[in-house]
Amino acid sequence: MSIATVKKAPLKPKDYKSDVSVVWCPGCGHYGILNAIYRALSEAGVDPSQLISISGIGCSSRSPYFINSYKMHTLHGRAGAVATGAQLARPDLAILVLGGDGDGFSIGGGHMPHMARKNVDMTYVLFDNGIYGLTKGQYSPTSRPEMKAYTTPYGGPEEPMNPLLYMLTYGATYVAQAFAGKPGVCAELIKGGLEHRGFSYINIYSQCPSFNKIDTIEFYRDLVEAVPKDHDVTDLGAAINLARQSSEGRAPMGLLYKADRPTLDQRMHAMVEGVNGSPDYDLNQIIDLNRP
Amino acid sequence: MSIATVKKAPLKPKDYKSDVSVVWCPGCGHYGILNAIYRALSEAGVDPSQLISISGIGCSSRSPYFINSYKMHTLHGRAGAVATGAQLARPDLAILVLGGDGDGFSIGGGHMPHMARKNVDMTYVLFDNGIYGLTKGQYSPTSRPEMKAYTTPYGGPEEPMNPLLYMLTYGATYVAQAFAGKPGVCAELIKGGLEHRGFSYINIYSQCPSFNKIDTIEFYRDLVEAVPKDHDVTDLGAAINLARQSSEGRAPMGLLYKADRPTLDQRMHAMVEGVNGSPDYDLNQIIDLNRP
Amino acid sequence: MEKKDLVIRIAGEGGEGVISTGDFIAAACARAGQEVYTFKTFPAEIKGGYAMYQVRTSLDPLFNQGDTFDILCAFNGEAYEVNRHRLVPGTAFVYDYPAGDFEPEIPDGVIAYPIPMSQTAKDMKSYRSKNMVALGALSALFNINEKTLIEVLVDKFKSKGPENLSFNLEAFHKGKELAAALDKKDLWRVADPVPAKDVLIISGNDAVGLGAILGGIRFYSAYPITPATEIAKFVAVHIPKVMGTLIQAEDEIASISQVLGASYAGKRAMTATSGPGLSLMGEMLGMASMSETPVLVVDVQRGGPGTGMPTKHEQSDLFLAIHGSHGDAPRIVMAVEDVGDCIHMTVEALNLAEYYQCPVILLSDGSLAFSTQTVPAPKPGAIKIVERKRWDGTGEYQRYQASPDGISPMADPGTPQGMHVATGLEHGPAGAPNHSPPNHEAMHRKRFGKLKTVVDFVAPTQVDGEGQADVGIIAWGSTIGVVREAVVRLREEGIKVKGFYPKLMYPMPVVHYEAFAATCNKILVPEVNFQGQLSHFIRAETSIVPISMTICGGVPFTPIQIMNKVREIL
Amino acid sequence: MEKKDLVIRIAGEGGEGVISTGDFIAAACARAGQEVYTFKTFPAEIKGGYAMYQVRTSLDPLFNQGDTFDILCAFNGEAYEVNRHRLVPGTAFVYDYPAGDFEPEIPDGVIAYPIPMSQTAKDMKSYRSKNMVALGALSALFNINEKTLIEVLVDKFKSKGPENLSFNLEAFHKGKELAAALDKKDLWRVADPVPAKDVLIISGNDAVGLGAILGGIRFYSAYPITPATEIAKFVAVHIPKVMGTLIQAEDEIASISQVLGASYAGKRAMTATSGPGLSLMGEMLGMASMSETPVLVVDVQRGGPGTGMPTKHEQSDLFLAIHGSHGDAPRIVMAVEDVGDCIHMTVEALNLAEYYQCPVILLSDGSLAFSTQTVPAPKPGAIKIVERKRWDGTGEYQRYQASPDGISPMADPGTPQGMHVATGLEHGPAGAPNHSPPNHEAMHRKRFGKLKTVVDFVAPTQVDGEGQADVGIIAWGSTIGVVREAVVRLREEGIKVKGFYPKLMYPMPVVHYEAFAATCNKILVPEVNFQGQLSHFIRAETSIVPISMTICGGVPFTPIQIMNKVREIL
Ligand SMILES: Cc1ncc(C[n+]2csc(CCOP(=O)(O)OP(=O)(O)O)c2C)c(N)n1
Ligand SMILES: Cc1ncc(C[n+]2csc(CCOP(=O)(O)OP(=O)(O)O)c2C)c(N)n1
Ligand code: SF4
Ligand code: SF4
Ligand SMILES: [Mg+2]
Ligand SMILES: [Mg+2]
Repeated sequence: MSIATVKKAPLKPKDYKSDVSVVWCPGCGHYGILNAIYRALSEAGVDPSQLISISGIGCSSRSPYFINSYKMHTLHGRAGAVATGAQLARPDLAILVLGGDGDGFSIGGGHMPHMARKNVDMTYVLFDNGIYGLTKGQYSPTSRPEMKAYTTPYGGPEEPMNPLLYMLTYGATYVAQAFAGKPGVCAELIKGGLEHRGFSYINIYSQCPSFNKIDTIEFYRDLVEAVPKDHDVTDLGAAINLARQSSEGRAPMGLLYKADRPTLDQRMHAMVEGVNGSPDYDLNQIIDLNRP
Repeated sequence: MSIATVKKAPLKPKDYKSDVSVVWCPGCGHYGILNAIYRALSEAGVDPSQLISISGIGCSSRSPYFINSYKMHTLHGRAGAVATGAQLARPDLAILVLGGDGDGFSIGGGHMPHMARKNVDMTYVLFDNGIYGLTKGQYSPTSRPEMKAYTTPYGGPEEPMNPLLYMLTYGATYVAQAFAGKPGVCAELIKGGLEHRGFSYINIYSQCPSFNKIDTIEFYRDLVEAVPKDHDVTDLGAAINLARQSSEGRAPMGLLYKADRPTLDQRMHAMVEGVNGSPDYDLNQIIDLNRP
Repeated sequence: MEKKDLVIRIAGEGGEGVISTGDFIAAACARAGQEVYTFKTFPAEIKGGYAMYQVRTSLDPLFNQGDTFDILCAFNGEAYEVNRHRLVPGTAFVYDYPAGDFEPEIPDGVIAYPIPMSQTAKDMKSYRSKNMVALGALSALFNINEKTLIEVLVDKFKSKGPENLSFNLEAFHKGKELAAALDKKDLWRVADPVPAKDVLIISGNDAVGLGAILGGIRFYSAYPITPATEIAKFVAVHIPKVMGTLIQAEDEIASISQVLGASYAGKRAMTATSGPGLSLMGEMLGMASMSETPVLVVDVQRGGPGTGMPTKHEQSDLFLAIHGSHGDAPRIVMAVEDVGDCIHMTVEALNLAEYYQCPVILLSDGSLAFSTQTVPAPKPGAIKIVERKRWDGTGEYQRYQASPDGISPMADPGTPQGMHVATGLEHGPAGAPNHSPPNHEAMHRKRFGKLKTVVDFVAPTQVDGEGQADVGIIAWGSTIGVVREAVVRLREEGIKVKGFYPKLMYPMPVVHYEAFAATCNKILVPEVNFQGQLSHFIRAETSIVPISMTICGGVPFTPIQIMNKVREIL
Repeated sequence: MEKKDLVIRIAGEGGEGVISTGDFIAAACARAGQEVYTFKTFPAEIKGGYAMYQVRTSLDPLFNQGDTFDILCAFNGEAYEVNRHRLVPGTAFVYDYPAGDFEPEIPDGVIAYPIPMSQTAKDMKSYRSKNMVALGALSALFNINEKTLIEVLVDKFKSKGPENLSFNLEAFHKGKELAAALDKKDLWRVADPVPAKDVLIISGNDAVGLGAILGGIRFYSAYPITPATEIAKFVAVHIPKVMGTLIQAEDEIASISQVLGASYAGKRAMTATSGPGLSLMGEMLGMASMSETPVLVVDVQRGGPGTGMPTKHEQSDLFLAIHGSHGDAPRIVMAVEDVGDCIHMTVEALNLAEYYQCPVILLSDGSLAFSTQTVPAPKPGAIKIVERKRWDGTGEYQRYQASPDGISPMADPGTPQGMHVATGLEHGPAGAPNHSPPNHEAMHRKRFGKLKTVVDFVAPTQVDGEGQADVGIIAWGSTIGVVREAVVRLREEGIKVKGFYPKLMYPMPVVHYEAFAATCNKILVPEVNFQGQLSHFIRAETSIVPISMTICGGVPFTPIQIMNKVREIL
């Protein structure tokens, strides 16, 4: 995020709570993530008025209502695209995108590669519960085929996707993973994402006790495995190898990859400078180009 | 493709030509690809009446008109999704999807992961010319930032994507690359794709002399480099490493990866068998479940 | 008592068993030969929140949820608060007391039956039995047939083990006893059982799923969305039995694309969605128009615009359904009235799509989606399946060849010599691109012209009443059922009213509208949307100048609302 | 001669310089003080194919492309074949002969000027000079001002080096000499130069781009699509100069989403597309309605449905523009008449979006997209920019607070204490979800109600003529220009006609329509689509019963077509 968004006198995590009451089911992993977000915002010192929280539709996508910031609760799958526009319009603000696995990788999957590739400066926290929570339990792109869900009474017919591998392939410049049961880790990784200038992606496993009966809190706890201490976060190949372990039942937790690349707004700014852009540019110069 | 689609008495490449005349610019790489398709169909012995060629919109997407087969010329970006429906409806037929880099990875990019992941049995030939040809020269997801095009008069603001790496990440079970200037290689790889049961993806570099002034035939010729003889096509890690070389100016040409995994239609068929599905199923049994 | 029907409303917190209690009563009544029409509202919240289930039951046919309830059973304080203004004299009020979370004031004339539901459940050491206590009490108080009710409970709980069953039955009987100890002071009672009819009891969404299976679909693709998802749930279970495939696509654009692909490949194919999904399908629906490919989209409408009110009722997608693609893109739009229609019109819609080779949009709505109703059990043998015209294999095949009725035979892929293109570009008879002015005009005439006979293919409208009327009411969708009852009751008051119920929304059966209007002095068009969408089309396509009556609060009309309006404009 | 205008049509193979020849003539005429209105058709093919460029020029204002041409310049046989049926007596016919690829029959009364264009080019050893030879010949034959023409050529070619320039000039002079050797037998000539006006010569698409820049946009996102892409091309060059950003998105859904995000962030933002793209944007446009976020979509209409006829003219997206989202989703829809409108109405559309905080759709069409016209040079100082109402920072901020005019101030992100949500869910004044019936109804009234004053904000319609008329013609979009001329010419015949030209399509300025219709005995509505889309809205929203006149062959009306129809219905 841009540095302008940092407040001088830091706020406490609770200062980032809005007065809309949280509506999730008891035991939902999303609570842990939300608390981690409050902490991360506090630790990164983000000024609420300099932050836009943006979501699509889903249980997780309700999050912006609960955050004290500017916020948009948009359409299913469109959070990232909307956020791209907001970021380019106001590169001085911090942009936080919050949403689910279905929102991000099913209906929103077409936008993901481009945000990452273009290195749009935002922090995307994906609440990965392997299910569609809000619509009451259909399988999502991260569901395991074992799951007998709403539209898959005989089990799922397909392999789950690997969000981390996707994001590394797409060119995200900050890729991390955590688990809602470890709010400290979550907070730290989200804070790192907020502080990173570029497209940050944090995948957070989050149990949905109401509908996902197989990816329980215990399942996730066993699944995750801290990224090795000696892992070099600038080594894309090594990050890819770590990400590939997920399918073998060892999902890396921690920061996998971090790179410096010009952000889209920086490149756009360079174009403005290249043509001596100015708010007072004499429009007659443009008009005159169209004379016969 | 399913074996039922193979004809006993093989046809010549020219027998796959339709009577609609080809409309591309002189020197367009797409000609080479189309000829390779004719050859591949002939060598694989596909019966034209057992083949559906499906495309979206673009210069490349005009291809089905020129092929003697059933065909659908659909909407920009939707070829793969339409093909998924056609394949599941008629798993006994061969499905060939033809389209461009814009069609497949820009507007159609949201469908790609799911076709690959689900291993829908089809052969997807992507005509990769690093540009939008039909709309007269805007940059595409595979354009290099150096390209000053229609909407990028000051150069592109973003990194090009890597189609092979995407497809390996998505879980395609046959991933290959070639160059329109080598129609023999193209034909062989397309034939391999047709014969593979599962989702086959073949990326073919194709020059667009009318609008892409930097990715010339010479550029591509220098770019591609045959896959090493000792490359193990069942080794996903090795394939990923090869694919990553593209960004270093050494684009692998040949078959990178091939795997056996149940196709979506096979899994669907297993469900049908699991419930003793039959065209004569007594519908009263379903009706009766809804009595008070 | 005079009133033949009875309306029982159960309300409480989502998750407390409100829905299952209602379902049990509905099923027991149906087994006892009653007609049933239920109505539910779900909490907008993810979990918890106010839930309501209303069962209307009668020995005579029922067309809607009723004006209000005769009996309220409140599981908690919120249920009481939400409904207290409807506690009119004569209403029976069953509530959790003492030891519930509230202490209601009983309005004059309301007959109160305090039942210690929570307390009894607590004594039984199972919070989950609270609703069984309530059920027992209701059964005893209002003559809900005990025999069928227990049968229903047995069927429901037997799979969960004998302990579970006997525990629930115990709670049920406790409730009965508690109620029996009270003084029955109201007159409400369900009629004694009569021989059960050959009916199903099924929700609108399940009924669409059943219609789809009966209608011969072999391919279904959809993306989950409230309030349409249950259709996919139903189809997913049953479609493999008939050798078909259901796929949950990555989004609605993919669903409709897959449906188009499967249909081209020769299979009957459909999707179902709600407004936001339909908005996304506009481009591909135009492709289906242009390429003359059969596709069916069921749109279970909800409150809009935007994400709107996903769990609420509205009839506001008519504009989109008819006009939702760029260019001149013909389609057929139909709307269901009730759960019976959900079965039969889904079959019909599939037939229309196949026969006319075009997109068909079937509109349902949020209140029907979850309303369970008794409907005559369909007979598979009596269901008529119309296949698309297929090429007979003779001569040279031209996919878009002109024909007197505008319908050109299709050829399934795999047919030797039938190779052709389905294309979204304007094309000549053989499918090759053709942009000449006369060709475009001729093809437009073909695509629109073929729909002229749709009005003869289906029963496009129904007329309720004879002779001349002071007010004619034109209603569509689930509003029809409300109007049917209002018309009967207004006639009882001596008011001359007639009803006109279009099921085919587009192409508009203009002649039918005009003929009806000719017999009415005034035309009233009630609908649940803001703009008066059907009124708009009536004005645009007929000579009728209707009085538009719109509400849009997320709930259906009641008969009384219609009756008041008719009296007002008389 | 009597006729004050002159129409020169140049036709040939795409890539042969047809377009540049036309551009040179148009620019030279404009520099010589003439008004210019051009019309082009592009090949549907990817490369090659039939291309046509028609220049209409006059000292008086021009409103359309004209009925037909006075002069045809054919570069090849196809050009001759396509146009031969329009070679009526009096037409001048300049063609590549001898040694061209065809040998035409010259109809009686047609004045033939064979010019060996290909041969001369071949002699000069450059195929590329063929069109310069033709240009020289046309200049000499029809008094196209040589001085301004050479100025134009110098400006064009000087950047390509002195050799290139002198070579082209040489070819030009060869053509002149070849023509001078022929006998001038027709009467067609461009009027002698007058002092040049303060004009631009610009295409409809570029004009939209210019309007966008002048209208203060700071964010533009679009996905390429024919015939709208040139707008992005124009904007891409200039927007960085005013510190703005253009992004080519991955698809149209992303574009409109990005525009919404940028607008929420406080910037004037827009996209442009054609029908297929607009079909994809329906859901997000509903979100903009619901969240009350300003967005502008320019839709350059093309032939539909489906992929349709991408390079052809049509006015068939009115239904979609007005009704293209689920639910009741209010928006403002406007349509441009000509290139001047493309500049000024883009500014206006941005103002409307900002002021009314809602989606605005501005309809252009395929024929205007590429039509270059002389328009008065806009004065930046005279352009009025209306900003959105912004919160003044006092009191407690509620984003959707009720207000007398329905417009609630916005707060740019970054504003202390202005934190709020933009949401697609139904919401209360503060933005929190609220699904209560009275709230939904109140919010609907707010969102629709605020648009009541739009009709006072812009000049919604224009009336052409006074008093009572036998026929009143209502036209929209580029058809207006055709009607303007037809009206003038019909009046010269003594027929009483008036014109009515809505620029604001929705909300419909009903009072204006009614007032106009009250002065006409009959109302004719010509439009280039199949269904008569504006007629539909007129019937639905007014008491007028119009006579609908539709063509849909991918080409605009001509004045004669309108005149004939008026005479027929008189
Ligand atoms: C266009 C559209 N299609 C479908 C929906 C229905 N819908 C709402 S949320 C959702 C999925 C939610 O799953 P996810 O994004 O994983 O979030 P979660 O609820 O699990 O946190 C769906 C399908 C919608 N709102 N809009
Ligand atoms: C919804 C929609 N948006 C945009 C377009 C315009 N369009 C047609 S083809 C095309 C891109 C073609 O590029 P590509 O797919 O790479 O194929 P190529 O022409 O290069 O072979 C675009 C943007 C369209 N037809 N439909
Ligand atoms: S449904 Fe699942 S994801 Fe949604 S709030 Fe409940 S537990 Fe959480
Ligand atoms: S524009 Fe480019 S891609 Fe299209 S036909 Fe011409 S050379 Fe080929
Ligand atoms: Mg989820
Ligand atoms: Mg391309």
